Amino acid sequence: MSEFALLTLLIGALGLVALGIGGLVLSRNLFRVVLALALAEAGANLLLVLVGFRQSAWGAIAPIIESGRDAASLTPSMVDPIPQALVLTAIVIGVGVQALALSLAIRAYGAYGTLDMNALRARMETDIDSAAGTQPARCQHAPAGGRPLPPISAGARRADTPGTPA
Amino acid sequence: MLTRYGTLLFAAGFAFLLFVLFTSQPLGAPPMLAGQALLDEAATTVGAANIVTAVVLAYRGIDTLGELSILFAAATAVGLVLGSAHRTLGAGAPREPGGFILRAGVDFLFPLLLLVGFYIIVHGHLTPGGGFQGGVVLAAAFVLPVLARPTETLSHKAMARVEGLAGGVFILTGLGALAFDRAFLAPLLGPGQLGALLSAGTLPVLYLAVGLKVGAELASLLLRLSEDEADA
Amino acid sequence: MSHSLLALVVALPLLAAFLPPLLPGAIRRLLGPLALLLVAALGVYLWRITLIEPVSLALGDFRPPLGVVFYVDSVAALFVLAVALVTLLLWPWRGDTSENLDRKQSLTLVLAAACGGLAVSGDLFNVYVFYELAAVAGYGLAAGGGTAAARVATFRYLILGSLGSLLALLGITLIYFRAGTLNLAHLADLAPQTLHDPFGLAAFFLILLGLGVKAELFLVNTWAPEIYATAEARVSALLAGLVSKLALLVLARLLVLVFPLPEARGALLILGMLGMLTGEFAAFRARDIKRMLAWSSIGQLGAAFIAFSIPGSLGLAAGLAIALHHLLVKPALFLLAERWGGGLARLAGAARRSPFGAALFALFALSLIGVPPLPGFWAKYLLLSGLAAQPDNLYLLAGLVVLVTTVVEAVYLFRVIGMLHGRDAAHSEKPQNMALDMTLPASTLAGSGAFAALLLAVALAAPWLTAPLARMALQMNDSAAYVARVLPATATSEATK
Amino acid sequence: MNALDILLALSALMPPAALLFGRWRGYAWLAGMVLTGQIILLAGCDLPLAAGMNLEIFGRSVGWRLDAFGRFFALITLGVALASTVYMGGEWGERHAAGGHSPRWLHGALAGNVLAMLLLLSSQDLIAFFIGWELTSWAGFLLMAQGGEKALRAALRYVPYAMSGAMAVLGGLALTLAWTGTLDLAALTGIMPTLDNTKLALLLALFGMGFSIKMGLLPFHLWQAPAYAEAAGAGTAFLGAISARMGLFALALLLVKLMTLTRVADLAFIEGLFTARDLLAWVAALTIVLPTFTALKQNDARYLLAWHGIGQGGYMLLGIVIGDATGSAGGLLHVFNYATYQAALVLAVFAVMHRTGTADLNSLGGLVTRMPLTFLVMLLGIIGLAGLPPMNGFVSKWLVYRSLMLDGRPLLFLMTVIGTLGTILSVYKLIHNTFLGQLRAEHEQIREAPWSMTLPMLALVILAFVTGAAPGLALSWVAEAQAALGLPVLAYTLGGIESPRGNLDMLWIVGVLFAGFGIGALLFYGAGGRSKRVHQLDNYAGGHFLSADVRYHYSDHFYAGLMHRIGPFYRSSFTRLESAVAAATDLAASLMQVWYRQTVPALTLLVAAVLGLSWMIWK
Repeated sequence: MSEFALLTLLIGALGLVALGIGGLVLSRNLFRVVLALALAEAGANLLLVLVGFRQSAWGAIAPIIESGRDAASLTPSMVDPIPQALVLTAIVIGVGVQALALSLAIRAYGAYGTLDMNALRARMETDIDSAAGTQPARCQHAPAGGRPLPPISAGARRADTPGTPA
Repeated sequence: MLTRYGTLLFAAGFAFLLFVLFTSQPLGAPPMLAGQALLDEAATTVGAANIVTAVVLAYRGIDTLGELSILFAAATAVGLVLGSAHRTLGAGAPREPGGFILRAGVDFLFPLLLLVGFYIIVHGHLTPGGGFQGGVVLAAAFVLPVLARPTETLSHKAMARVEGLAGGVFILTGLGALAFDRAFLAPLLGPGQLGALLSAGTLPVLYLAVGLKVGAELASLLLRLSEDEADA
Repeated sequence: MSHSLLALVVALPLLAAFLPPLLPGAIRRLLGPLALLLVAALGVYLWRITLIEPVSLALGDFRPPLGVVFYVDSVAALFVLAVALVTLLLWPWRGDTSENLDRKQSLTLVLAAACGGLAVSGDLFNVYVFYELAAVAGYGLAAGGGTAAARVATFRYLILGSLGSLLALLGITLIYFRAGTLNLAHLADLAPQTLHDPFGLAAFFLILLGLGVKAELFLVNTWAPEIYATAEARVSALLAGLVSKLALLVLARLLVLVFPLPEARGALLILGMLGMLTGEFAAFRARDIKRMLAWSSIGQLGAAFIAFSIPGSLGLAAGLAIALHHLLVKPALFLLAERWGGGLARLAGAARRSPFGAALFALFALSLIGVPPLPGFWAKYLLLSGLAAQPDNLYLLAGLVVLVTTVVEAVYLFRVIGMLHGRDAAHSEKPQNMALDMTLPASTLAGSGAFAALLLAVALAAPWLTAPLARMALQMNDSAAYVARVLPATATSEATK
Repeated sequence: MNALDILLALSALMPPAALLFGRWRGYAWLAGMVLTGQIILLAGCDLPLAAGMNLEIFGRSVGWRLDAFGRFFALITLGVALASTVYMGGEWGERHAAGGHSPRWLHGALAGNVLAMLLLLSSQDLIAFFIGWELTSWAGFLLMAQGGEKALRAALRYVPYAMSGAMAVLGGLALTLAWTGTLDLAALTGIMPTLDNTKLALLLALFGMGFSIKMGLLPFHLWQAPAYAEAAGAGTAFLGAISARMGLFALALLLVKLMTLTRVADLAFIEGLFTARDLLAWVAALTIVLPTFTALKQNDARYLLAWHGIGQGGYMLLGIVIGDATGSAGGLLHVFNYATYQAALVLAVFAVMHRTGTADLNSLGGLVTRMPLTFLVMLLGIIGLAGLPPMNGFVSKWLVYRSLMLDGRPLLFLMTVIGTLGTILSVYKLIHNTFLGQLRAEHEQIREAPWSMTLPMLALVILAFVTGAAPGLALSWVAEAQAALGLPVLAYTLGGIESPRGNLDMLWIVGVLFAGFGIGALLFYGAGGRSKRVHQLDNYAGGHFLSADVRYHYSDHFYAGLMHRIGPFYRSSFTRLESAVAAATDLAASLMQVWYRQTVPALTLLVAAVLGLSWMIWK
């Protein structure tokens, strides 16, 4: 594989990472956040495989000894098997984490009826405060003079309580 | 707006920094200090033609155990989040069964998927593939019928048993090495003949456990997500 | 005796987590505690032998740079013991349903296995796997609180944690790219030639940010108040007490073995200082106990980061002392917050209902502040004397930060103590306060009482514990011994070079 | 086991014993006996003594060793504790317990204070010192917090001060270790003066701040009065009489023994004009003046005395900072003298409170016929506090004045005189509003305080009188302490001092005074001694009968004219300083919390990662 092709692959993998992280930051929708995470992880995994790539005289060989071939002649030009094993592990880890994230998103949606991260965070803060019996902290976007925010009506708060199907 | 451009700028900057780092030494010529030594001796010590398998199950078997545990933890956590299985199906809205083509196709595919899945698993030490890949195919085999006939569901309890059994077998096989005064997860029974189906010692057994566990975990994950969707 | 028993640290809890579906009900409830007890016994055994000499185990009998290695020095052994004991003390005995109880117990066991693995692992990627394992189990447990707020908080935690893991993975990729090996001993051997440059530092920084999520490192610790406010108190105790310490331990090991560079220490020092400042000051304004404890633990871990940034075994001793002390105190405080978790105003007069609980709280608070002769004081003493001995003025500034934040810490902790002993809530005008029963249940008292007993035992035994602590720090600081133990034949490293 | 071991072991046994048996009536007598035994043991033993317990922690030895300087303070501590314990054991303690307070915890806190102070006073190295220091702080907190809601609040106000002080000391300890390599006090005596000026100044600032807070020196004094005044009665006496003096002990140790005064005088702010020593002297002088006049404004007897406690600390420090034989002896002697009459005064005030239920100076009066013994105690006590003969307060203040004049510091002398003036004014207010003037109708039936209360009070004032008439008794301890600390030793006689520049013989002074009294009495009784006793409520003014509900007792706006003059200087500037610090902390805390309420934490993480990586790569 040429130098150029390798660089292209590298840029592609890094681009995936950058896109993923950018999406992670900018997305407010929980589902998109999970997708962005998957994207970034894919990029990182690609990088890991790329790192194990070895250019040799006869091209790169997958680390599998085909039956009938002499192992000793193949191994010097095989690519590094360790990153491949690592990637396998990393992918499976990613799957587990993403499934968990999705299930959390489903439940959050079920309870609050929205997938918007900002709205969810505000609702969560309210819930935490009402459960602790404390006054909610003033939102950081509130005017500096400290004009109190309109109180959350009792009805709206009740709907937030856990266990009630939305 | 500022956040948006700022974020993009920083994400690009991050990628650029990584680019600088990854081009600071030539790609395609990794140092491979451990990798080369491993390539040289894997065939004789472990006996797996697929050296990646040797790494996954033998050299880095503990990583694989951790990985299985992560899947297990994720499946358990999903169960904890989404609630118990009993109330979801049946209690939720009734779902339409799949169309004829889907049902017939699934009936046709089910045995084939099973076969392919197990084939991939048991040849994991010889060819590309193995427990993870085969496990995913197995999971697909069991999820598809549920898509076709939503009223017939798989028993979570049975799947939990399979998971437990497979995980237990993996660890107990690893612990078995202690009985022979070897270290945890050491492959037993000798390398055998390179390239034969019955070679590489206990690796196929481990891969079978991995395949079953991955299949069961993934199937239960997917089912739980789909069941809950029906519920909500 | 063969050291292959080492693997049981991970294998036993995992086995106990996997097997329950196959077993009848009576046995499956006992399996977890039994496994943890065995691990605890193993920890004691390991600690005794490793105080003399560290041991290592090449998993699968593959020679070290190829396979994964477990390495246990006295520090790791002590943490193995701590993992088992603390998990046992925080064991979930009750759940809303039997199924969920099973799940929580399984996740707790997985968490214990992962923490044990983090303590003993000697391989960079293996550390990552165990770290992720701990993370996923932690997410599951945190979401297990059952409220909708807990789910949202866990989602946010999960996203931050996954981003951190991603960065850590990138860092590991960089290291592998440069050094071609993942074995920590091998890396330690190679680092001076390959990794002690901007490239290696960048990799370290990425890993620091990544693993720092669990260690509540400043920058990546915003999850902590939300999670601790919503999760069950026992889970918060596990995360704040145990998981954070293991992540910290891994980072400290990496710092000592592979990156003993001033820049790496500087990063740790600055982030630790910022964590201490933000954590303790934020706790000063906290309105409820759980978030107050969360911020306070951020501050305490900041102190531990500062300590580990001090070069030499003195810094390690200070860091270990702080980490172990926090490990004893914070879970106990969270246990007390199980019932007292609400707003501070609700606590008025609670000491009258539970005088023993209030006394325990005061004891832990005093130790946290560092009042002699409680163990917290010795930790703080080590930290400050270590900082003062450094020529760099930044360390002196860190010392000042430690002193100032301690004052802040004392004020908010004593505010709670004052509240506990103040006028009874039943006498106050607000009627909604009367409905709350602030009496602590016996199980809570027993659990935190056990921690208190340990704390007092440490306080009494302090003169006899200094020598082992110094020995542990020396062992941990001795990277040459690490390399020699894991890669006994220098031929190995020669051959692969 | 030597005497010190026995002393410490007994003290260590007392707090648990108090917690176990404190509810039993006889406990106070038991504790009193133990304390008496300790005093006898301590007074009789040969010093210095090293305790048998010697720990080895982190390669440093931690041990205890008592010298004559420590013994001087230890004796006062034990004596005051004895008086307080006995006071607590009688009717006062029963009333306290009946009010829902725990006698066990009060006894325990007192015993804990004694233990902590003994550990502090006998520390051999800085670690043992710091342990004692912290224990003293927190035992003090425990004692302060015993008196109900207000006391708890005052005690909580003490926490930030105490912690700031402790942390300053701890910081100083760490730097000392780093710069000198040792923490042993004896070793430091030689090494610390050799440090360069910057280091020494930093150490002085850290330690000095820590110790000043405990002592209640000027910018750090706000916590003390409410915390001491609101505590439970016997606790207030103990705290007021000796607790704050631990700060003086530490300062004296630091300035004289560790750093040496000459070295402190080298640390110049303005070369040749104003040094760290001058600064200390002026802080001490201001501490005399300002709190004393604050005391004048108080309407609560407890607060009035507590504010005086702060002011009197200034005399002690001033004497020690001057550092000659006379001045330092005066400063140290004042510790003892002050403890005797302050404890007596506080106990008297609480005896009045015990009978009348209030310490509000505006709702008392005319109690002299009801509680004559308490009146006597308070009379003698305020004479001591004001520093007039024949009480012992005169001797110590006289020594300080004299050394100030001999040292050529007229301005400081003026300050002390102004302070004394303020003291006299305010103690007159105290006794007048309590015992003189109009008796309130509701107080007509009250009786003298019980013996368990008057006995310790009387014992204390008798002690104050005896050591006033024969100061040589106390000066022998002071001279020992001076020698142990490394100060020039005062040449004393039984009646006072002997010096080429003039003697002081209290025996003569007291004799003359009493002769004067005798002549007056002779004249009075010789002239027939005619007097007529009338009922206190039997009053007429301008031929008009004054019924009991008419208030003619001049108590509110006492010294209205004076207060009008000095009022503008009391705009509570220190209180504002305190609340400014609190507000700044609060603001910082709110700002820090914003960090933990981010909507998108991933963004900051990304930014940080990029910046950090750039730093690592291009550094």
